[in-house]
Amino acid sequence: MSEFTKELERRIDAGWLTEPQDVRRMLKHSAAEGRNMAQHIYAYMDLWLLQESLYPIYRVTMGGNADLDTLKAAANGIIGPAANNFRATKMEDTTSVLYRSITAISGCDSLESLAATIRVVQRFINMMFYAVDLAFPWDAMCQEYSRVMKDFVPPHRAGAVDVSDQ
Amino acid sequence: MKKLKFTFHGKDLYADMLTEEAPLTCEAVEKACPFTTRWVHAKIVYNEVFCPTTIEGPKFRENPIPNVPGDIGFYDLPQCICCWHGDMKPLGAGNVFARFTPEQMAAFHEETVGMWEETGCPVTVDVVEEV
Amino acid sequence: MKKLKFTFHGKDFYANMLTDQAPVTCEAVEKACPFTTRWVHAKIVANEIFCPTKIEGPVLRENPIPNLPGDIGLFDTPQTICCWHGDMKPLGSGNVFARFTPEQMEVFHAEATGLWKEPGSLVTVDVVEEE
Amino acid sequence: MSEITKELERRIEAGWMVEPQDVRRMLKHNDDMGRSFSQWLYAYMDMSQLQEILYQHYQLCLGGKVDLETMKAVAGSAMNTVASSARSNKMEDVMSVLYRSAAALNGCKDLEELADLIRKVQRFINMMFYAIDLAFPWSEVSKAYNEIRKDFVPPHRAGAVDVCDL
Repeated sequence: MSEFTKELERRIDAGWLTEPQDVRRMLKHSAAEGRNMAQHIYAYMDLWLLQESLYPIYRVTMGGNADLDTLKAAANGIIGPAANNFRATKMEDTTSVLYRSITAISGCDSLESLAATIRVVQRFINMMFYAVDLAFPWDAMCQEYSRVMKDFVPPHRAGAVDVSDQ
Repeated sequence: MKKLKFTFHGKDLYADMLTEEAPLTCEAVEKACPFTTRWVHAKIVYNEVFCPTTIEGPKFRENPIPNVPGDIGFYDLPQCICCWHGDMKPLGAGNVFARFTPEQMAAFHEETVGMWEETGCPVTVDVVEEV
Repeated sequence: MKKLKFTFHGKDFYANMLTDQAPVTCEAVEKACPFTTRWVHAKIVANEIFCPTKIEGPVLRENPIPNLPGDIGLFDTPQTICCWHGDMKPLGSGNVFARFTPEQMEVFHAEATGLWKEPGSLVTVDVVEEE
Repeated sequence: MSEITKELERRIEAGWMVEPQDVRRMLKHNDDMGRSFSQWLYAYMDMSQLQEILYQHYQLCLGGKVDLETMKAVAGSAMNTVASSARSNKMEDVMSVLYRSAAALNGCKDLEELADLIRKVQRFINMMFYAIDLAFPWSEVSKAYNEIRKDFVPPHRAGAVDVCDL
């Protein structure tokens, strides 16, 4: 097991039941301007992006009849921009892991080692996704949203025409 | 000098186009103008508004400099024009192709500072010669 | 008959493992057991809760059938065990590897309905032989 | 211009200033159980995710040094993943467009054609992303979030230890 994989396994175990520090870093960020809900949603969204998009590449890699360099480029093409977003969200551990995973992915010499590397990065992202999920007050927010939506009219609804859905 | 013109709230607001630093981007923006779209407020950065466009600009950023108040950038993903019109913590470096003078920014800021509460306001974008 | 055992709130809850319909998945689940994790409530589907796991199940779903109340499935993307424990509109079809009997589901449901307001509560998962 | 790209252009034009019907379909769905906030968020996340991923694949195709069949598999897999979520969010037009676009990828004979189709789908998803963004009362719900957070303690925070960030 490579040093990088060992680190990710350790981080997955540590973040399994106890909230990783990156979550608290993110929650503090942008709090002053009252934009922390958007901050929380965008962090959740960036983790969802990685979770949902790395998995299809992992499965194509597992399929075994795809081009190694193309898959590396596709995976790193997803991880790079996401790492930038986490820099902006102040999730510095996640940013560091993602930038180093680009190097690890570039160093894979077979579809098998690429699949293993993508998989361990994805499992780290899974852990972070649920850590950010558990830090969100879903029940209270759902109630507040439903209350606010009662008299909210989106700016682009005027003139909209529906085909019948009945 | 070419100017980027935003018309909304019944007013015309201007910024200077940076035709030397970002010639290809300015050309692509001018080619797509005039068009009407909507202001969307940035969700995290303060004093930033952007509007979706159908501009097909250069694939690689021509003038990728860290954004400061007054900058106007074009993002090929998601094809939008971003305006930073007051004090803010920038998130990254957009492809800056126009800039407000301090006076232009003050006028623009006054019209947009309430946009967080007024999402989706229609705006017409055009490129005009300095009058 | 092998049983999937959830221990939370100081009580034990059981479901029947579907070793003939999903042998490889059941084996992978048993191999990872016992482990402690947290319940996360589904965000859209009512009466669905899931818990993150480290199970390395089959990459291709062994028993991908539309989920019904009582089904228990393994999702390989986020490596979670999902339990549908009451009336609900299913979102898709998970890899179903265990199922509550009506009696088992009733007692599980009574304990699980409150979890929407109590996310993250600890649960220990195990596989045991029927006494 | 193929039939699917013509349809994509028409849908982009139509959804440009006026809210597409799929947004209203999605907002109505799951309203009865008070989970419409999560419904809105997951639809918003799916659009954001696919928009970012397809743009990276588009850039790789423009680069010209990737394997055509592997890029079709990777881009098609990304579209299919979100198509099935769109089905469960009741965004039936998005589902239909994505499944047909994923199929149309197979007909592209070179990277240039593939880049063009991926770009069109990405722009359609981009339009949907903003349509869903505008249907959310950001200002009001952000205030509610800040109120709720004041006395919300995440379940996994107990025992968390921070390294010093100052």
